[in-house]
Amino acid sequence: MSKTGYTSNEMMVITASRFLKNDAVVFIGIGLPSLAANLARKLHAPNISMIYESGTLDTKPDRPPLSIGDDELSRKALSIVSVPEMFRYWLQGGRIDIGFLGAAQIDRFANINTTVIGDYNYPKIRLPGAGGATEIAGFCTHTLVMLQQTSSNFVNTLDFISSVGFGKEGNSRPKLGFTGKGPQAVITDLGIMEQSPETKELIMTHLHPGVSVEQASESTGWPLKFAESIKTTTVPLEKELSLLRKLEKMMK
Amino acid sequence: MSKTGYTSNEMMVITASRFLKNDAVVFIGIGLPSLAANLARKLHAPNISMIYESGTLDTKPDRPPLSIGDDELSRKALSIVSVPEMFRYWLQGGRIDIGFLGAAQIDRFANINTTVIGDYNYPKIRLPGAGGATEIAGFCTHTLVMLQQTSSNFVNTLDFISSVGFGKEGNSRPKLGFTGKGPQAVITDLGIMEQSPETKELIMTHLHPGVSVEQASESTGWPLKFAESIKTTTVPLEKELSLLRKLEKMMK
Amino acid sequence: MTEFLSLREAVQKYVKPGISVAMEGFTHLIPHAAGLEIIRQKIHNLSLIRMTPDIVYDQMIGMGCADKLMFSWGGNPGVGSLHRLRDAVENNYPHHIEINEHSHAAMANAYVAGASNMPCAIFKGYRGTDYPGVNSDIRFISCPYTGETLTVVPAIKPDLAIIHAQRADKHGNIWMKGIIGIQKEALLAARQSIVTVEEIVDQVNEKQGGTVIPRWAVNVVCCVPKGAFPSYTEGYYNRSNDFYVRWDEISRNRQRFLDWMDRFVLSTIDFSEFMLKLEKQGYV
Amino acid sequence: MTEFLSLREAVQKYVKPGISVAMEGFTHLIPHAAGLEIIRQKIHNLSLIRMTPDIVYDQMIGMGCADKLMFSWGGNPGVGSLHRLRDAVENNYPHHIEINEHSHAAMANAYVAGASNMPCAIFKGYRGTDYPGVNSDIRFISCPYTGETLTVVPAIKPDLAIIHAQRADKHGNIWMKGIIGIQKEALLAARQSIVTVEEIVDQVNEKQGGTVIPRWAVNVVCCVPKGAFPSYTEGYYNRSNDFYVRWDEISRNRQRFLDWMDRFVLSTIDFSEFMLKLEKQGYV
Repeated sequence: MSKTGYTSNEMMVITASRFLKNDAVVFIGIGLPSLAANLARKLHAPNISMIYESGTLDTKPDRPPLSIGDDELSRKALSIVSVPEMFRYWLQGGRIDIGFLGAAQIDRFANINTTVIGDYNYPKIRLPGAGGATEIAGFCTHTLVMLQQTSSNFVNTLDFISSVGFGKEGNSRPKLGFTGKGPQAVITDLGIMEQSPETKELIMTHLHPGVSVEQASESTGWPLKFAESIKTTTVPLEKELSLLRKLEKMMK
Repeated sequence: MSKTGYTSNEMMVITASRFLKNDAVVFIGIGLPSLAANLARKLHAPNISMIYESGTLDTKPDRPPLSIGDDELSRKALSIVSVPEMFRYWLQGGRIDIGFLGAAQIDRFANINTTVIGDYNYPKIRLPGAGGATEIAGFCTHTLVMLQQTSSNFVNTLDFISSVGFGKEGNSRPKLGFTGKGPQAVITDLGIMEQSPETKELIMTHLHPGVSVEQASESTGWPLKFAESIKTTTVPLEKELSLLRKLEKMMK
Repeated sequence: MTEFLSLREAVQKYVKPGISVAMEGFTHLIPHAAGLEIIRQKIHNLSLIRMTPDIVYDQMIGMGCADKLMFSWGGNPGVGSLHRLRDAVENNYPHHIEINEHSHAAMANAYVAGASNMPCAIFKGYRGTDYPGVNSDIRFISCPYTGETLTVVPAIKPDLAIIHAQRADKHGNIWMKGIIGIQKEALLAARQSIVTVEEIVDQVNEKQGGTVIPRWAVNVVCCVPKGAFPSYTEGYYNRSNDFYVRWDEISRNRQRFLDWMDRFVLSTIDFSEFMLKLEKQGYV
Repeated sequence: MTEFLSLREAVQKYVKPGISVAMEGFTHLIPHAAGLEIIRQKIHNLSLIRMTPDIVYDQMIGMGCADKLMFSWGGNPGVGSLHRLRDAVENNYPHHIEINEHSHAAMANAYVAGASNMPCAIFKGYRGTDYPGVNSDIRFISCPYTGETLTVVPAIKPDLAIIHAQRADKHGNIWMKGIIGIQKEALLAARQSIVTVEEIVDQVNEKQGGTVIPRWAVNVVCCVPKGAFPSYTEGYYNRSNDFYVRWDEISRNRQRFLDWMDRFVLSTIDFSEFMLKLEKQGYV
């Protein structure tokens, strides 16, 4: 914890949770996205439908799950569907509003690598792979990307394109036939990035309290642009922070 | 009922039931096939698995159902699956041993018409159509066809090929890529037909007691051939008849 | 958000002349009440879609609601012909209807494709049959690995799906149990959906088995008790096999059919009055 | 007919060097006991298939059982990397393994195709990604109706599927409940199948929900209580999140891993002794 009274991870989770509206149908991976969705559900979005890749439609866990296969998720689900049904009817079928994505690398057009660092055949680091992310990125109406902002994560050129954000030139989605609109925001520990309608690349539209433009620039592997009127993210509210910490404690 | 003490329908059903072995997985339509399968299960094949197109896997109705959607079938099923699963995993997946087929017309190569009498676009009689029969005919390991033998049913040329028996020349199955071997027998009110290994067409191998070769010939729309040593079907046994009648009474 | 409407309101709002409508129910949970309400509201020029059109489509076709019919088996199950469907196809009465005929496997795969947002489905159907000669929608492609010829059919994507289910909860989540048929796929393949249910309860779940369809895939819920009659709703009432048999006699003759429809459907204000009248006349 | 064998007998009879094996379990009901028995019997040259290889495949790969791996997400769920898988891919230790990498959607569709006796599956995957460049199994075709480019993947048809379930009845019918994942498709896609279960009961059915797989799709049933540990079996025991965390430390170092496997797996005669030893050492 820093002198601000909250950690950068907490800032990320709280920022993400604010993006989730009450009626949203949200496709969630484990970790920070799961915390963000559970936080939103307990705060301002009680009717949110949480969908985990393992097959649980509209689950209402009492505690945030430890993995997407946590038995808490299946016990509290409205419906459990098979993996083919999840990927065919619900995801490719275009029935999910928001999908969360993580990344090992991201480029200026919000394309994502979760596959490999280095050469595919002779990898420096073999990552787990994309799993469901490739199609989450394509077929959820919107996506939210969450990751730490460093110059080695935010790169000029991805080692491997695992999932498409806005495509190679920043405008490939229509010709790829995706039903989804792509990343609504990239939420980092430093602020929020969104697509610029002009340059089609990610620009910094919000900085978290206390984060400087220089710090954000140095933590990005390409010449980062900023919105003309850059905003400061609202500092975490007391009720957000205390509930988030309660949720995290339940996971121990 | 004739002077033989049983009807020709009863003879057909009992003959069909004798084809069903104890471990058979049988795909059943309503009517005579359903009676035959239920009879076999109560007599010599207690472990038979009865599958109805409506989605019931291994159902054990106390009374023969009145339609494939009879609630008795779903109450007594080991498992109920969706229609897509039935046709994809179980039928096309090649997991059914025997499928029953009915017909409005059949040709010498056991191809079947259940679609239309007359021209397709200006039909004399519009029949219900093939439903599941097209793929039952293709993908069950064996099929059993049951229908009344008359010269207007057993025709030279079908008005419409709804389901394939042995194909146009009697040997098309391998090139059609079917997993099933085709009709094991065509069971009529006059006897049993099976495919001749030489001519590839249906020949009469059994006649029911009291049926003459002339009668069978006259009731067939093509020059019917007979097996060299034609056999007489075993007369219905008392226990077969009494049980069948009990089953039929339960359907009233 | 799922709306809760009366069946009359739901049909008024969603069933427009010219749209394609899939009213599915594979031997169970057939949405009869909805069909009768469409007849009552005299909505015509519909493209009807259903694997197993039975009495309810026979009624709609006989009353002139349909311009087109996509189907795979059109009979009165366990009884025989659909006389109104036959009269339309054989004699263009009350008018010509365009037929788009498939096999069960084709329609099942095509609904799955629709629910999956695919433009088409592949399977191994129709081999050696005359279907491809009468239905130009049936195409073939080669498997890129084995060279095997595979059959292609276009996805079914109805403008509207109408199904019947046991229960909805107060949020609009749907619970159905028993033979599930193709209803879930039909609903998910459609652009909009109406679900009639036996009752509305506080909560539904899968603990006692069955299938739950989440509220966000459902546009309208209508509470219509007995809404599947003469078909059945498992756990509520059995199939009226007797009515299926009687339909054969009612529908065989044009005038007899029209009189019956006038008396029982057009002269009743809704499904509950229809059922009451049937009961009084000894049909139930 | 379904056979009832001990897990040792089942593995001896069905797991032959060189075959392809799918041991599925999507976060739930993972057939861990079966994986350890394959390691105990030192069966090598396997083509392993699994959407989400986790600890059990990490163990098999680390012990040299696998020549190939088809997968779509290879990590320790909620924890991080699979160190034995990484060591094989990054450093060819204990030997080179051939990777066939897909997305979840691709493998799910490919299993469905396998279960449906199709040679391939079509879907809308991989668009705009680098997968097609590293996996030549990924092909494309045009939709014959819309011209849209669709992705094709070959069907998965394993020689053998191994899954874990809650119960079998005495005839070999299988009952599973909770998160069902891809197990039914894996079993039906495979030429042969082994199912380990928590217990064998007189009768199974769907009345209380869940899925039943009929006996005639199952070759062997083995009763292996706790057989999914450290994964879970709904209704029997919870996931040992703790063991997944400890596996990170055990597997990080080659020698530490080999010592651990020797001590707990190779030196125990079966899964129940393995579990006993784990308990004694405070792992459970």
